[in-house]
Amino acid sequence: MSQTQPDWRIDAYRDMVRIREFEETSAKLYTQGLVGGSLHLAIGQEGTIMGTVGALASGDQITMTYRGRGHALAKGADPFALFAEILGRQGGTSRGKGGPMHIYDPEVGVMGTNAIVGAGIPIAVGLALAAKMEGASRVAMTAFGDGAVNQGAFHEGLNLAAIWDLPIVFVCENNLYSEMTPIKDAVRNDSLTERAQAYRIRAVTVDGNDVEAVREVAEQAIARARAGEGPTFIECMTYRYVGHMLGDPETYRSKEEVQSWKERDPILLLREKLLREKAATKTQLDAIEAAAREEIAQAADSAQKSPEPQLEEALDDVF
Amino acid sequence: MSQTQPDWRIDAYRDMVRIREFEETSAKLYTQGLVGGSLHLAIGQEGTIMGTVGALASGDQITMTYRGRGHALAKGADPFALFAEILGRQGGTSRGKGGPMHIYDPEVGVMGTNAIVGAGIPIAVGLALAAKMEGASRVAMTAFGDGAVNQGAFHEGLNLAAIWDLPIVFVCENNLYSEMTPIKDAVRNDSLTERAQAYRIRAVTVDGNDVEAVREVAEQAIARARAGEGPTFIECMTYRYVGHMLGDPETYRSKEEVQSWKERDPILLLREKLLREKAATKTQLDAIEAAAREEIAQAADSAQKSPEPQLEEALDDVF
Amino acid sequence: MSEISYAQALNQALDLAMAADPKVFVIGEDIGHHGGVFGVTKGLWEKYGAQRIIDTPISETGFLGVAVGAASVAFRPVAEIMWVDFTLVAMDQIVNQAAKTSYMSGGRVKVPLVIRTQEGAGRGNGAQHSQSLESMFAQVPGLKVVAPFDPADAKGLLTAAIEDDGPVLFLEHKLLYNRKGEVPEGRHVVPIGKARVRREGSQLTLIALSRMVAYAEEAAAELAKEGIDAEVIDLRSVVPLDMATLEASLRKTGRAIIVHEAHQSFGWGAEVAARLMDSCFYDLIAPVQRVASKDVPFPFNRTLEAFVMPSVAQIVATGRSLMNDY
Amino acid sequence: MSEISYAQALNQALDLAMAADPKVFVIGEDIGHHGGVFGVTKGLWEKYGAQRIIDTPISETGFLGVAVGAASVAFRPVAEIMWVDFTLVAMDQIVNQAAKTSYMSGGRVKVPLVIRTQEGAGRGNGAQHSQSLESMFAQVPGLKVVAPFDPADAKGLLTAAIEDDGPVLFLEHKLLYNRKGEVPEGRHVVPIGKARVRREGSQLTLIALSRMVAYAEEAAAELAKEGIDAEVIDLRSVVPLDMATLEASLRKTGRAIIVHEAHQSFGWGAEVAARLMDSCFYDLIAPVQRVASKDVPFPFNRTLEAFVMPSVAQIVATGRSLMNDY
Ligand SMILES: Cc1ncc(C[n+]2csc(CCOP(=O)(O)OP(=O)(O)O)c2C)c(N)n1
Ligand SMILES: Cc1ncc(C[n+]2csc(CCOP(=O)(O)OP(=O)(O)O)c2C)c(N)n1
Ligand SMILES: [Mg+2]
Ligand SMILES: [Mg+2]
Repeated sequence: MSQTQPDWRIDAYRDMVRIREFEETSAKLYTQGLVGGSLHLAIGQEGTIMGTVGALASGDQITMTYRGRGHALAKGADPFALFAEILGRQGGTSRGKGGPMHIYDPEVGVMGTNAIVGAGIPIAVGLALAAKMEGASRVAMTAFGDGAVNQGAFHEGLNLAAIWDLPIVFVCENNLYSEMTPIKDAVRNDSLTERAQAYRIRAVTVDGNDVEAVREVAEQAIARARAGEGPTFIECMTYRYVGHMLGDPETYRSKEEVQSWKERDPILLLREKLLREKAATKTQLDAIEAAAREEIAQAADSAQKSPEPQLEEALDDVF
Repeated sequence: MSQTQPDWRIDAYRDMVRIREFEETSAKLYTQGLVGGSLHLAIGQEGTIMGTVGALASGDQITMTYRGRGHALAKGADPFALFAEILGRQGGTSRGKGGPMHIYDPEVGVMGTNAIVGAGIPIAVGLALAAKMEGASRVAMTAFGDGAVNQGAFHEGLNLAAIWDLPIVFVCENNLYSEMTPIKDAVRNDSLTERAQAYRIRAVTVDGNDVEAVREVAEQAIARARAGEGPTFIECMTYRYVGHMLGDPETYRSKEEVQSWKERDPILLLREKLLREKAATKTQLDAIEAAAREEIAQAADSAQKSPEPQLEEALDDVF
Repeated sequence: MSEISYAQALNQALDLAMAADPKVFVIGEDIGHHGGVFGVTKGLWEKYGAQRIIDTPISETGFLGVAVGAASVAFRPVAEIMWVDFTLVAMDQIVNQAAKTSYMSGGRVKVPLVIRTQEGAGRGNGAQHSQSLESMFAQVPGLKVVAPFDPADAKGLLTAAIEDDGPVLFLEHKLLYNRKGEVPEGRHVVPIGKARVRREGSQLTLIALSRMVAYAEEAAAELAKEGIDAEVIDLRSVVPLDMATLEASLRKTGRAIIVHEAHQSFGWGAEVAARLMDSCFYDLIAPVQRVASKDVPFPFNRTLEAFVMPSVAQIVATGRSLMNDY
Repeated sequence: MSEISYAQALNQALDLAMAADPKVFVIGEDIGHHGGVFGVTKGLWEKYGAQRIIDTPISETGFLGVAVGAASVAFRPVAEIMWVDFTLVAMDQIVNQAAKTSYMSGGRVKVPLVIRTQEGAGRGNGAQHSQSLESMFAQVPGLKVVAPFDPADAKGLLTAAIEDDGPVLFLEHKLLYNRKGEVPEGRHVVPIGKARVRREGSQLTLIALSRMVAYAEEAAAELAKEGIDAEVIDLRSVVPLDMATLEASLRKTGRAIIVHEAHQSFGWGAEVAARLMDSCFYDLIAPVQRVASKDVPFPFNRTLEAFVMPSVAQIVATGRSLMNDY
């Protein structure tokens, strides 16, 4: 089915583990009171992230949401700089002035997470327009939630991408909830692909916890975009294990529901498959995990020891 | 096909003539410099207006656009008060403070034209919500252009109406242009019904210059809304003979195109049909036209003679 | 009277208004079963049902438009915009629709709409979740703008806002929800457009809004230790501005400091200063001063954030300099 | 130098910028084949093609977002919002995105975006098409805000705005497009943030913006007949504010009137007044006055509209009273 090679799956496995580790470590830092504001974790959604962002080339660019440190990691951001940012340190991706909801790392194509639902979508369309105007082969991707499809910016952005045939991939991370609201209260659709088809955008739904499946549709979408064949919308069915943000009492869903998704954990699924297909040994995967853990722990540690910005820095970068 | 009676067609004929007369007289007043700002006429779109607004009951409510004096007339507004408004007189529907783009006549269910594209759509959804909350049987209708479907407010409004199953009819007056932009440059769709279906809203396209055809689908939509069966979207294919606003140089379309639409003029079509089917005689229709002309001329005349507001009135009605 | 929190006081106002008038309903995101992200609507969904506590998709333009429409036919919606920063996706419905409908209709269509939201920095929420936008709304004719500080005022002003026949922007503060205070039981109304003198003083007037009232009170206590007698006024409403109360104070003290969390430049403090200069020109001993957020987006880092925000120390230093340098 | 209109001057600035830099493009509604509803982009579509003069559907949030995205990767988009009133459907992209990106990214992503739009009343366009919103944008850290009055400045400031590395709100005036003036040929830059003294005077300073500069000049001529010597300053930029020029004038005259079409309350005039009080406290002979639009939406009726707007007569009367009463 997939023409991809085992090697990328090993890399994807490593990165999924890195993302999970990063998120879990962030949660600990937050619980210790070291991170300001709110923290929105992507734990459980790593398959979707690596299937989509992982399929991009290094020159491609992304925008995403407050739940987007994992995407930044997948795109090549340095975990130290990400930790430093959520800790508000000078070495952070935004020198500590952005915070967890505002991650930018233009050198690796991370053009911004966004704390306004939907707002990153037309911005990514602009990245795609820029690529097309330059005649460059790069592609834009934007990731957003199931709730974002009800925002005006989604609508306007998708139509512009459609009429201008832009090289962009829309990734809808359908985790069944927008904050505490279940998707059935927010839309009438059985599938959110219906929303994209309204603009005549090619659209597909995929199991977001099956990184191989996601990767396959993402590769096709990216290839088409690169070939000048316009946008694609991918709905990835996935789930977040943690609340909307840390501290969410989660009264809107049952423990059973959460548990049932954990049984289809994207990391677990890939691990089992790699072992089943003998694409990797348990020892290999354990070593990968250990190395990832070590890397993330060290990054967090260095970040905690790194300096805060100077007061005067609050006054620059305004314009 | 239609279960409607000949009588309504005679009334519709009268009202279509009244609307056309009103618009043409407005154009004259504007050309004389008596109307401020811009004036957007609905000449050519009377079939759509009477087919939809004409099908409403008196307790029903509407919102529409800057091109909406005809809708107000169809809903029962007094032509004197409408002329007085566009002339900025005290006897105007808004005491001369609103102007042609801001027509309100709540007693007859006219809840506002709007000068912001798309903005009247969610407002009408609110009228429908209010009807539902009261348990009233009234229905809301909102009319907007083909260009409005690309605005965020359209998207958000339609989704809310859909998920809450509200008693509302969305009337898209597809006159093929938004200002100077042809529809093919603004959307990829062959039919704008695709846009409504994205929210799982029932949608139909109809010949907007065939008032009977429009009326039939509008009656069904209104009946369904009244019965609690939710919203309907009606795309009416129609055309404006005059430019977007008076003074538009109309370089974006050919004289031939305009002419071809005039051959399918909604008033002409209905007139021919009534005569062909012997539902009315030429004498009858001529008398109706003469009376309509007379009524409109007198209304315009009285309005021109009516007083301006007092200066102090500029300071009231703020909150 | 009983001691309850600001959030509970708001909840009481909503509850009583809904019980008294079937035309009142609440609409917003996650306000139903969840009770609102700051807990203000807690228990109302259970009591009044999903028909009157209406959860919406993430569609601020859509549901504010809906609220405008319902208000124009005599409902009294209370729309909750979760963070004031999100009003920016729905400004057209606020500024062009809600605020102008009464005027554009020659007074024939009224919009008795309350838009509740919360603003303010100090929680490390970053640039898109820390703004104070009251000065933007204050510029728009047709809107009233209130921002209570103490729990009793929160209840009383929300009640007044719901009973008002025009649109009211009701600005809560994310760091006041847990603040406790004595709040009258039963229906309690505080008129919109009335400032409140919280501490009398003869030498210096501190004019503050929302959470900054606490800063002003702290600063006044500090200044008292230095022998400077400051009056503290909680403005409560930005529109209409209660100039009579401010002028009376200025005529007495001759010196004023305005404290707000909105950015200093082009903020509401400038309007108050300009009006006081005009009406109290010969009474002013010193120019009216402003202590407000610096003109930069709010940084995430907490130390930087505090540096950008007004501080008690700044108010005290400014007060001292007004006394010594003029 | 040649005598051309304000619209033509803007057109020249766009043309020259596009010729000089392939990263400059223009995006907006009906700007291509049609040349813009006020004719500013006339001929550019023919010259630069649909790839660089990009017509859009009615999607202000969409295409401003697109412009932010393209600007963040080093393009220099000039986005046209047909009427300033429509910025309200796209405020999030302006205030939360364009204005804050540089700061939120720690300076790593710049947004060299120009948003051109037109404002002002006086044409009977009614409440939703007559606003002057510069004071709203001025409050937002990260945005520069300019509003040229004369054609040469229109060209020079637009060139500066396009060359600026951050977002600039560029506010034209619907009743100035046909105004003619001498405009330098070729590339012409007027720095953002510099006011311009248009008439020197010793007794009274008139500070105005955009079309109100013409009113101030007329008023100065009237006042001269009465023996009152007024200085007229065209502010040109609201952000950054050129306080040095204003203060120098005030130190000389001791009296000032600020004239703007934005509503008086909470308008930019308040900020200028507050700053002048602070920096020129002992130089002020009289309180700084404001002549601005009354705090009501703009009425349609032309007589009422003129009554709501500032007038030359009001400026003259205010000037007279400043001379006589203080
Ligand atoms: C315009 C706007 N409205 C509301 C919010 C508050 N908010 C933040 S996240 C969120 C839910 C988003 O849900 P979804 O799009 O499904 O993404 P998820 O969080 O599930 O990844 C809401 C309502 C916001 N940030 N922006
Ligand atoms: C938000 C907004 N953007 C732009 C405009 C300017 N404008 C007024 S009418 C119009 C075209 C509308 O086209 P359509 O929706 O097809 O309606 P029609 O005029 O054809 O009836 C535009 C772009 C506006 N009024 N509001
Ligand atoms: Mg979700
Ligand atoms: Mg049209």
